[in-house]
Amino acid sequence: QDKAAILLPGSANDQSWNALGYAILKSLEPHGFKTAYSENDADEGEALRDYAAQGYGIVMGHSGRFVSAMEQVAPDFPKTQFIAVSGNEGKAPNVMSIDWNNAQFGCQLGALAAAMSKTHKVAGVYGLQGVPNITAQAGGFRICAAKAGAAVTILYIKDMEDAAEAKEAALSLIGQGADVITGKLNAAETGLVQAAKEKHVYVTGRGFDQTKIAPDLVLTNIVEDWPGMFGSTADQVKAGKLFGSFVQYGYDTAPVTGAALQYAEGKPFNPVVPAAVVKALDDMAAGFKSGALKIAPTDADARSGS
Amino acid sequence: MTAARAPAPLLSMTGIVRRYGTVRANDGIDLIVQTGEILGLLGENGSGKSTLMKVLFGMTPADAGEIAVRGRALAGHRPSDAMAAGIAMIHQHFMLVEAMTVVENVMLGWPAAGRVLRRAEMAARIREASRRFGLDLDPEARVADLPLGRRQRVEILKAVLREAELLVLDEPTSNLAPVEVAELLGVLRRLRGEGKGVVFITHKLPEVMEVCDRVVVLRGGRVAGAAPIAAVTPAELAEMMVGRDVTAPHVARTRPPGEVRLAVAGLAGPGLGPLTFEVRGGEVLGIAGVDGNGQIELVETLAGLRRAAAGSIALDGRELASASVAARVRAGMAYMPADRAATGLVRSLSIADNLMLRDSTRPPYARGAFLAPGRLQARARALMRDYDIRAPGPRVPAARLSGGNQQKIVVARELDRRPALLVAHQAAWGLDPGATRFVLERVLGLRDEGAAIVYVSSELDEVLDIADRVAVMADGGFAGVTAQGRADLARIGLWMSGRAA
Amino acid sequence: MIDLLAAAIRIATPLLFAALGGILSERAGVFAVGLEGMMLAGAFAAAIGTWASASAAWGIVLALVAGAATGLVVAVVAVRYRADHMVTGLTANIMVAGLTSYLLRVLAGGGRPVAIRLAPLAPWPIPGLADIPVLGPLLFDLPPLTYLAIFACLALHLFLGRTQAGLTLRATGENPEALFAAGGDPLRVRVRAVVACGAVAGLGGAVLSLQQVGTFTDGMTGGRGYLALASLIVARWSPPAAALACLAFGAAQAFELRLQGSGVPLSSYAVEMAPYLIALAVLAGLGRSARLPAAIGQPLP
Amino acid sequence: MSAASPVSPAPPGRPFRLQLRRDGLALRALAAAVLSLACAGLLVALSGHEPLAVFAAMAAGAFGSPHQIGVALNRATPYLFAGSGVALCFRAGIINIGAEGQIALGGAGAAAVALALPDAPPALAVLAALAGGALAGAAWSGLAAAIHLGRGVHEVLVTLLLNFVALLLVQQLLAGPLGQPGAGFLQSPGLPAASWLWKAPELDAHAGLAVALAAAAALSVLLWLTPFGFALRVAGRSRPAAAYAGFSLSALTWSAMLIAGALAGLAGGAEVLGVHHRLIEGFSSGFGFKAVTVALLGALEPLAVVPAAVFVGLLEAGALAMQRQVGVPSALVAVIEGLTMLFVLAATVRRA
Ligand SMILES: Nc1ncnc2c1ncn2[C@@H]1O[C@H](COP(=O)(O)OP(=O)(O)OP(=O)(O)O)[C@@H](O)[C@H]1O
Ligand SMILES: Nc1ncnc2c1ncn2[C@@H]1O[C@H](COP(=O)(O)OP(=O)(O)OP(=O)(O)O)[C@@H](O)[C@H]1O
Ligand SMILES: [Mg+2]
Ligand SMILES: [Mg+2]
Repeated sequence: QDKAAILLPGSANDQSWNALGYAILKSLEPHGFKTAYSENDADEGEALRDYAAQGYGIVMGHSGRFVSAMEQVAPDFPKTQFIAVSGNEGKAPNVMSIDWNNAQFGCQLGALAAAMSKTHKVAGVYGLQGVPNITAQAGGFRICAAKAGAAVTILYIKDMEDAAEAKEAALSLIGQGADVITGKLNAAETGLVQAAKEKHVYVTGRGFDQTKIAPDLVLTNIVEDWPGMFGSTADQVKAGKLFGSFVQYGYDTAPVTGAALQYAEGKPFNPVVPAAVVKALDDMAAGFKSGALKIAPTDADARSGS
Repeated sequence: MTAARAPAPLLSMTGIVRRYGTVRANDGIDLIVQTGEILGLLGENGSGKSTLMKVLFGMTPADAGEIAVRGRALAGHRPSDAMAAGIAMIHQHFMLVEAMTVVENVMLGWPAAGRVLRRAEMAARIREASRRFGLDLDPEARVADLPLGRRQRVEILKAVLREAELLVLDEPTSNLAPVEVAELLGVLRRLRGEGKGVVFITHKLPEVMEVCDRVVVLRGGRVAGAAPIAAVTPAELAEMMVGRDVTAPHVARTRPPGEVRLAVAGLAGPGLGPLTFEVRGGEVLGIAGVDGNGQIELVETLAGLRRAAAGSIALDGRELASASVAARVRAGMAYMPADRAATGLVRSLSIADNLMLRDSTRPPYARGAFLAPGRLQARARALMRDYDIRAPGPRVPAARLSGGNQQKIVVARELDRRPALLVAHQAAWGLDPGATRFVLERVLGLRDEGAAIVYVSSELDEVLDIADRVAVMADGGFAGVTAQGRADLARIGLWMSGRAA
Repeated sequence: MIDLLAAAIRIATPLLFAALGGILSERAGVFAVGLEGMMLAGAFAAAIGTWASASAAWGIVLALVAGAATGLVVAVVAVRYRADHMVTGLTANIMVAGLTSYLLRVLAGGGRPVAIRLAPLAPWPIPGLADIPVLGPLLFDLPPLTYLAIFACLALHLFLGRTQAGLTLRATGENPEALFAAGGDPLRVRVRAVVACGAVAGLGGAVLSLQQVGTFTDGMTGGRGYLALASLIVARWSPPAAALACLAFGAAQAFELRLQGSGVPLSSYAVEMAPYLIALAVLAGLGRSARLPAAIGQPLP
Repeated sequence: MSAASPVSPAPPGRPFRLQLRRDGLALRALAAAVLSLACAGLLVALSGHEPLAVFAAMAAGAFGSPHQIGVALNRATPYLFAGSGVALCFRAGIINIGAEGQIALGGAGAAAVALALPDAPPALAVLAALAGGALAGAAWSGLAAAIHLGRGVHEVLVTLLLNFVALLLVQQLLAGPLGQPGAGFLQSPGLPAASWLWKAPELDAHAGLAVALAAAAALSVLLWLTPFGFALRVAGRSRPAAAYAGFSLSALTWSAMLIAGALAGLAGGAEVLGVHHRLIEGFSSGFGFKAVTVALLGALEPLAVVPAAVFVGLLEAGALAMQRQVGVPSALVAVIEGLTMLFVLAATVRRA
């Protein structure tokens, strides 16, 4: 039987990023994989080595942080495919990174936020300033919200797991007039939604779970389609092909887009979002798909402050 | 109480045994105290007095023996039981919380203070009681800010207010000025008058003769003798305690004072001076005075533990006022601090380590950049022999020695360096007559080798015994200096009491 | 400004509970390095208790119990067995972090990670007072545990200063031998103080999980126990001063978020140092006056 | 020294003393081990696994092969480095809990030097990088010492608060000058191979361990066989006595802090040069606090810190491998670690 394992950088119950990693792993079971995971592993190199030695054909690391250790371990296990989830580097022959195009979705959220804001002030809360996929989403958000005429403020917090701190950050932004909040956090994402709920402003989340907290205020979620991204990869690995590259999914790689805006199952937006706005966002997606629209946020776009 | 039977004694202790490892601190001691009696408990250092009283008060458990108060056996072995039975104790080291005020210390653990503290009421009671016993005390003062004499008043008030039937005082006079001693003895008499019993531990025979009704002498953990006070002389008591003569030493001077070795000019700092004085080689300058009049400031400034605000300290012509402690030691200055528990010794370190405390960077203790453990042990053994430090060996922690032997470590270390100047502060504090005599003899021996000596003590007799000249400190300065010794007692008394705190 | 103060109060609330607990422990002579673990245990128990019983009251009770249990572990090892306070506290923190995370999976998730969702405790406006402009929303429209924190602060202040038990506790931290000689039992006092410390700090954890975010996530206290420790030292072990110190920490953090939002040309990492640097600057400004309880960290004789 | 009390009858200030309880030590240690195993077994059973199988996996993870032993030794190395420095500070009565930040910065220092010397020959690159780590760690502890001595802020607070700042500083460095442009994570570029620590074949333990052992031995000699060590020991037990003995308390504090900081820096450096081969965000998370535990477990005796560090290394390596083999939640690792240490502490080491 084929085996796949994942290393989670945090705790699988963070109700966000690591929980997603856990879900990814589970999504491989229907593809015929026996699975294992390990959380908070203090010894990533050793863990990778251990799983590879146990005969796991796919060993995933659920963060860009694992690429480094993978590059060290991979040469000793040429038959194992190492995959860094949301990394952005690969190394031939068997270390690859997969991610989705944070910039495209960040941009859509920016346009949505600007359209839904009455104060024309919108804001985002993120962690780990300078990490590429954070820069992509935060920068995409700023570029497109600003283009739609909103004033944008971005805050970074110390710990993507600290919901109380995220909530404080969101409350401070709301206090300064922002009435649509977004962000890319892990366990802390809940804090954003709680703050929005308390102050009755719109917010975007990272999963249906968060829609349930405040159904009338969550506009949409970026729901990541790791099963989709992994599906083809895993099947190919099973077939004996190894990758050593960075694969980024997005609207331009349809049908697998890597992520999707979803309010609830099969429903992209909260009913409060006017049809015209939905149409504009769909047009945007089409633009990304056709290549007519391109976006490449820089660190300056993702800067903190306004 | 029926007339037919003699009333049970206030306290009876029978067959008390307390062992510390192999040491039998108490080895079958019987003790009886009657109501309205002051019992003097005597014995040389380490004879087991404090241990016996700690057993009585429940501070430490006994290995064997029985304790009865008014014929009723003590229920348990904790201080709370002893206090319930009407026993109060003033410990050799005070049991006060320094960071708290007097009234808080009095209320601590006292049910009458109320679950919700009745602060004002207690303060009033303290004022009232301190008037009654002539012990002036501000209930709101912080204990840390009080001189030792005042702290002792707090301890006494605690006992008095709780209406203790039996009061135990473990060396209460060691740190008191003569006036304060007289006051304390007055308080004890008053308590006796009220029908209370008192156990009074002291090394000072005149106090015993003055106030006690009866004495019990311990030696080596056993009762060596007991007598009504009228039936003994001080010399007999001393004989009973140590089995030899312990009168003041008369070490014949082998040479006259020489050149000036220590010259202090305009020395001043907070609570000190300005002071100007000289001490010659082979001369002892005794400094008397009530504690808290600048003695600690003077000795610590001389020793380098406090910075002088102004003035100079020249030793053999070398200016040391701004030199470090280490430089002063190198220049030949020795210092015996009063506070041997915290400063003079590191009680948890071995005897050997304590002997090298101030000389660890020099031969024989150091060899190049390293210590020489072998030589340390050898040297320590030699010093223990020379200075009669009684302990199983040089590796024993200093804390396990009796007070007298601990002090001998300090003496050995400071004198063995053959210093040019010795600054000694309360050098015989808490020592029995034998040990006191030993220390004084050694200091005089150093004098005869030509060292300059500054001998500071609140014990006037001791100062008079040893000094060539006596200065009396008051308010940080010298109230007067005399070379007349006892002949000038009247003036000295005036100087001391004139500005006594 | 009001917004900043409101944020400061929110951030300060969990810190204050922990700091009050720490004051109990340190005043009794036991270093309160285990606050982090006690808070975390409280946060966990509050969430899981509320989730299991559907009643926040039970959650709060369980938070008290779990905090106290952590305190008991520290007390047994550090007080009864005289291990070092500092290391016992640090180790307890490690253990509680593991245990909460493990129990969450085992008790609630059947070995799987699980998400607990609770509605955060709503504010309790005090009728009449809550409508006062400015002060009303700031002080009289707060969630229940915040009122409790203010009450606990005053109660602890009175307890320490005005009662025999408080006097006894302080004496244990200053000179346990003196208390023993006065008929007290320093061992019992210390054990009780540390257990109480755990219970109160546990409430601080409950504030986080129950009142602020409505869920428990692993390690959600995120170092707040250590910040509480810093606050109580800044506050010189006085409850009212601890409230001020926690508010100051809260204000510093709230300020940091607003500073970032104002677009200073610094990276977020540099700006996030602000609360710690401000704390250091305040401490340095206060200078040498800090005097630890004299017998803190020392084993009983 | 208070001017008011001429003769203080109070006990010496802040004595710091740890002792191994010698009476029945073996029995107590055994009881501690059995109890922690029993508790851990209970917890394992709670999750529906077979305790014996779990323990077997743990033992295999710790001792199963030379490689596993090497893994454990690599884990022990930073604890040994930082722990022996912490022990020195605690001996001197300086409660330094700043190892966490000093380790992180030590890693940054080592990485910075290694990256700055891409063409240096191997021996030089390693030495220079290690020196860079030691310097960075010492600089950070020196800052703590300066604030503590200069402004009288309690050292626990200074070192604690500086930990938070140090971690942010490392993140800042990784987001800026030390970062690898375009990397998927906050990390530096890979370090030149010349700066990697040599690894023992078979064991795969890196040379950091040897350096740490040498450092612990040197510290032990320093502590017991030099006047400086004597001064430290005196200062740790009685500050008034140390002043009386002529030791400069500020000089002692400076030296102890700088030595401890340098050692913590080496801990970070060895981790970066020996294990990760790059600086990566969070590489040392929790090391500093555990180093304090290890130091005290080793009764503050640098040589005894060696077995304490190896013990914790084996425990962690075993527990981490166990969770991968058996699939018990990893949190159990921390629980077992915490439990064992608490039991061992209660049973063997006490303050005196
Ligand atoms: N805690 C202890 N541990 C070990 N030995 C002790 C302890 N306390 C006292 N001793 C020993 O018991 C003996 C009696 O000591 P104790 O303190 O009762 O003497 P003392 O008569 O009060 O002397 P001093 O006049 O010096 O106060 C001494 O040999 C002392 O070393
Ligand atoms: N490992 C050692 N190496 C060299 N000398 C030592 C060593 N251990 C102890 N010594 C020396 O022997 C003396 C007595 O040893 P002991 O074990 O009683 O130490 P201690 O002073 O009680 O300190 P601690 O209890 O902190 O270890 C010490 O003070 C020291 O000078
Ligand atoms: Mg005595
Ligand atoms: Mg020892």
